[in-house]
Amino acid sequence: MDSFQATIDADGRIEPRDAMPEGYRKTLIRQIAQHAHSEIIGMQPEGNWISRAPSLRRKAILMAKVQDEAGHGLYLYAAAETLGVDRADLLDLLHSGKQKYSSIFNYPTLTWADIGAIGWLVDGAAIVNQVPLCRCSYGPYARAMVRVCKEESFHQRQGFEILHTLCNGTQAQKAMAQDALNRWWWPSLMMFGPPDANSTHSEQSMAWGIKRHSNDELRQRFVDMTVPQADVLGIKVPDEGLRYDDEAGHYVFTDPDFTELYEVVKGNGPCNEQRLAQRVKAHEDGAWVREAAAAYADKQILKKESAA
Amino acid sequence: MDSFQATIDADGRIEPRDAMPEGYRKTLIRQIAQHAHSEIIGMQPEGNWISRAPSLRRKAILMAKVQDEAGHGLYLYAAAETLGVDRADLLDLLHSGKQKYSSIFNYPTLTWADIGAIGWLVDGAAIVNQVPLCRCSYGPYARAMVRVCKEESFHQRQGFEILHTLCNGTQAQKAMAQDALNRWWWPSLMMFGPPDANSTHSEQSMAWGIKRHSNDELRQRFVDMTVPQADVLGIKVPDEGLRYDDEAGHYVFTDPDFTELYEVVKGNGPCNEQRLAQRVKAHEDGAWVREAAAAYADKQILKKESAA
Amino acid sequence: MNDLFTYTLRLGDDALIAAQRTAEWIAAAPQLEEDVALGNIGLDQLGQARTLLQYAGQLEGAGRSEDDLAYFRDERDFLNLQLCELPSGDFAHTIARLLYFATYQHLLYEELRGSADETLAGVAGKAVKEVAYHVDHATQWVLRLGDGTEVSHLRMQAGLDAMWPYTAEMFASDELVRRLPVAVDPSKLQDEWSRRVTEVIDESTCTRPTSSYQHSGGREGRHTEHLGYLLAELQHVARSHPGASW
Amino acid sequence: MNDLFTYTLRLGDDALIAAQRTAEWIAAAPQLEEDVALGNIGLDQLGQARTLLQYAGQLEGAGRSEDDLAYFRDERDFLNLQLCELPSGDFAHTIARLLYFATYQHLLYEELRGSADETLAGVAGKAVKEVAYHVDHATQWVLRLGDGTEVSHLRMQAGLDAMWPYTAEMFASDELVRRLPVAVDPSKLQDEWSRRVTEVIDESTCTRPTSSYQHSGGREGRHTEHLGYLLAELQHVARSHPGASW
Repeated sequence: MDSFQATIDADGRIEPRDAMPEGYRKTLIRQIAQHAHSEIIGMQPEGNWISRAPSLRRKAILMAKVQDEAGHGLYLYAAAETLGVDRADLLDLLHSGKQKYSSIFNYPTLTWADIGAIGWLVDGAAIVNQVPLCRCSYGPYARAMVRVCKEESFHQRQGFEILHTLCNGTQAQKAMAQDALNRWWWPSLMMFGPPDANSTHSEQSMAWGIKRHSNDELRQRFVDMTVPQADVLGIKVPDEGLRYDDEAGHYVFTDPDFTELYEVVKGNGPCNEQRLAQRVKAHEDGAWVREAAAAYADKQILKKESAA
Repeated sequence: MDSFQATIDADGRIEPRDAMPEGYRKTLIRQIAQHAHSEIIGMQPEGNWISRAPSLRRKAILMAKVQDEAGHGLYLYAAAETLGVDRADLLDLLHSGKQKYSSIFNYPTLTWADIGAIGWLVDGAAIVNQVPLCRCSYGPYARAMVRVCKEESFHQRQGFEILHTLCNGTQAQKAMAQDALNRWWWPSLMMFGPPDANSTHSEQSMAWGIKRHSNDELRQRFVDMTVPQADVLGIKVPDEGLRYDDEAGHYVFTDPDFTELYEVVKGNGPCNEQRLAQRVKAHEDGAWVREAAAAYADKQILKKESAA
Repeated sequence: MNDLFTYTLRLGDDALIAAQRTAEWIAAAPQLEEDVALGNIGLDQLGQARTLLQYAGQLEGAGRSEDDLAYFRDERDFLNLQLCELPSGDFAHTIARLLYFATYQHLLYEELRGSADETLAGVAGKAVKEVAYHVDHATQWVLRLGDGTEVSHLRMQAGLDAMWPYTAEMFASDELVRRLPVAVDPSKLQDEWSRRVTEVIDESTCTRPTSSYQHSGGREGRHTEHLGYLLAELQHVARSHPGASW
Repeated sequence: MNDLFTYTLRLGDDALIAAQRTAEWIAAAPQLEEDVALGNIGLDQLGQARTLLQYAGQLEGAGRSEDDLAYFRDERDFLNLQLCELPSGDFAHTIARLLYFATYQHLLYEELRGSADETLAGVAGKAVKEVAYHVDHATQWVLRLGDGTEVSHLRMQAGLDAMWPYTAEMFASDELVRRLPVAVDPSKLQDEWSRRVTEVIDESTCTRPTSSYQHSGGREGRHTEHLGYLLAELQHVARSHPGASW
């Protein structure tokens, strides 16, 4: 374990075969699994608009994006598996509600503009959260995050581009963009978690090099990055208290109502039930397919053996 | 049995408690059941457009029409039951493919104009077929037909009105109406059954007063009635051989290709499988509901008895 | 926008979206009698929708017809309760929704009959009789299914549970209903609704659901993801032929 | 209308409607790897559709874009095979369709690579590689499901049977393909298609379907009742904002 601490202290990488404290392992499993779950649940709100995307180009981009999320899920479950757990078990924990996914996906996508807003705001917030994880002390997670972040930044640009087109389109399109910003702004701010004052786990995660910045720091970074982009789009962040503080060089903004976040985390969001039900249905409907694939693979092995 | 023949000869009505030859009873059961089945299968092609009807007024009319068909199904099954069979058994015969329904319902409804064409042509043909049945020798069937025919003639007018509106609308609407006529014309002509030369059962049915006119007679009547209506609409019956024979006072028309009818009757029509599958699914999905209703009714009887 | 227009639109949209869902059962009901019954109920709902949307169009004064309002508004402009737009589910889900919704509509229309707005009072006077039949029909089925077989009992309970989190929205009061004198503030209907619905559920041997989380947003045009698909189907032909008459 | 336009539209519509159905599996597949694989396949199909529809628009010369053709044509103007529009059904149905359709597309594109029409030859040259992967993917699954468990065998057989009556349409020749020199007459692909498909089905331990009735009409715009609903969803947003850019 001394070598563990020494590696952490030297800002080095812990690899799967290295010794590590049980708490470190558990924290990582929980975090990586939750992250993987978020990727696959996150396919739903966007997948909701694939069939209705209003141009073929946008349809292709959206399909590719949702497919990327499945890919992210795959790398992340693989990263978790290096810590000695199985994807199937992690999925069971998701399906039984014992592990969570990001609460942002418990909001509905109501118009095409929401696809823009998710790319711009939700992927934007994810990047702010995840860029520091590319330097996470656990090697496989850090490497997965490098790949994920690269793709997320494409997605973020695509989301912005959707809104940019809407904001330069018809009056109805611009209104749709503004409405999407109104609905997604506060949930996006909550993606950074509770205020530092109420945040549990943070200190230990910092010490272990799993977390690099506090929730509030990251939230501030997100606001500073996003507000000027809203100005470029010509739509208004729905925060009457928002202003730029010249001296501090930061935007001052109203805190979101975190009681909503706590409710959604508890299961009381508009789409919690729907998202989990759809995931469980896909899993259960697919059980016979996975069983068939396993049975077929077994038969092939037997055939090879008996032929040898 | 003498009284049976005497009643038939006097053009009187046979009632359920009257003696009747077994062949008469069987023929009637088969015909009434097939007619009832046609009403309930016929709900599907039109039901297919309820959710998409292009105005609320049309939606209401269409809902009412499809609902009327369910009602017709009810009277007709009730008429068949007076001959000593059960609706549930007749439905089983439909579901197992042992009894047929009108082949016309094995064609798909592809556009809104098809709703007009079905009303105008299919209900029109049904009326021509059914008006003589109002004088059928079997009382309950004849009385059911009086009610059915009255409603069908509303439906026929509504169908004509749909097409009339389309024909006086945009170019796309008029094209839609013409296209519907093109697709429904020949199948409608086939609703009168095979040419007299090939028609089985007819002679006996005529003698029993179940059938009053030959297939070809009724087909001619339909053409004579319909062609002038197409002229009013301003759309063209898709028959190059169609012409009015002044001397005969009838339209001369090309015979439909009856091999298609025989194929569809055998099960080889575009929607045979789909229609039957949907009917069976509704029935099977509803089994638990019917069982619950029966169990509840039994419990109520028990309660009353034990209270008595 | 004027309050009375918005209020009328709310009621009209409820009826319209409910009718669209009810009609899904036609040619798919558990027995022929039920095809007829649900057809009647759907027609009643559609009739209410048409009168209300027509009136809303007049109140707005921008020349919009019932069809303009039904076919050419976008999802965020629909003001119906989320309860009305939920997928029909199995027969027990449909019956649970009908019990909740029709009981609410019945209480609402009873009150609205006394409204100083003559048109709304007139609509309510006609609709209240129709809706009484809907309540009765739903009640009969809740009893049969709840106290029928073991399977039907479980399904009825599941239907009651699934629709329950969408019921509080019916009674949510807001500025608009409070300041509009001819409107009914739905919050005052809740106790009686609760009493009536509980009575039916109790008699059916099911258990009244208790989930604490309640959805909301329909009155502000925030819907479930289901409404978009419903509208795509409802509006597609009309939107494909803008300006056409039917 | 010019023949080459119509021919290109047929191929483009096949790909478009196939892509729309394939995409339904995204976030609903039996395992994550399959979400990725079906996503790839759907994207390939959509890519082919876009190139073909764009080219069709040029050939027509009326200024219609790929989006005009996809979003602003009515059901009767779509020329795709009925096979492509059928509901996806369960996973075995989807795989059966993919085996049939991709094997057909593969043979078609192989031939079309040699077309004197450079654009079609170019599209085919790129697509043939993509479609080879689709065939391989479908084949692997037919084998796994056919020769997996008892349940999967029955389901695979059911899928193969259900899609079979829609396969003859792929090979129907007509005046147009016979008189258009740059087109491939699909009737000459049928024997090889049959050989390849039979080989896979035999190896999977399933039985090659033999139903004699075969549906037709797609190439003349006569479709199943399913296409209308697919188009309502596909087109609703675009139709709701005529003239808008996205």
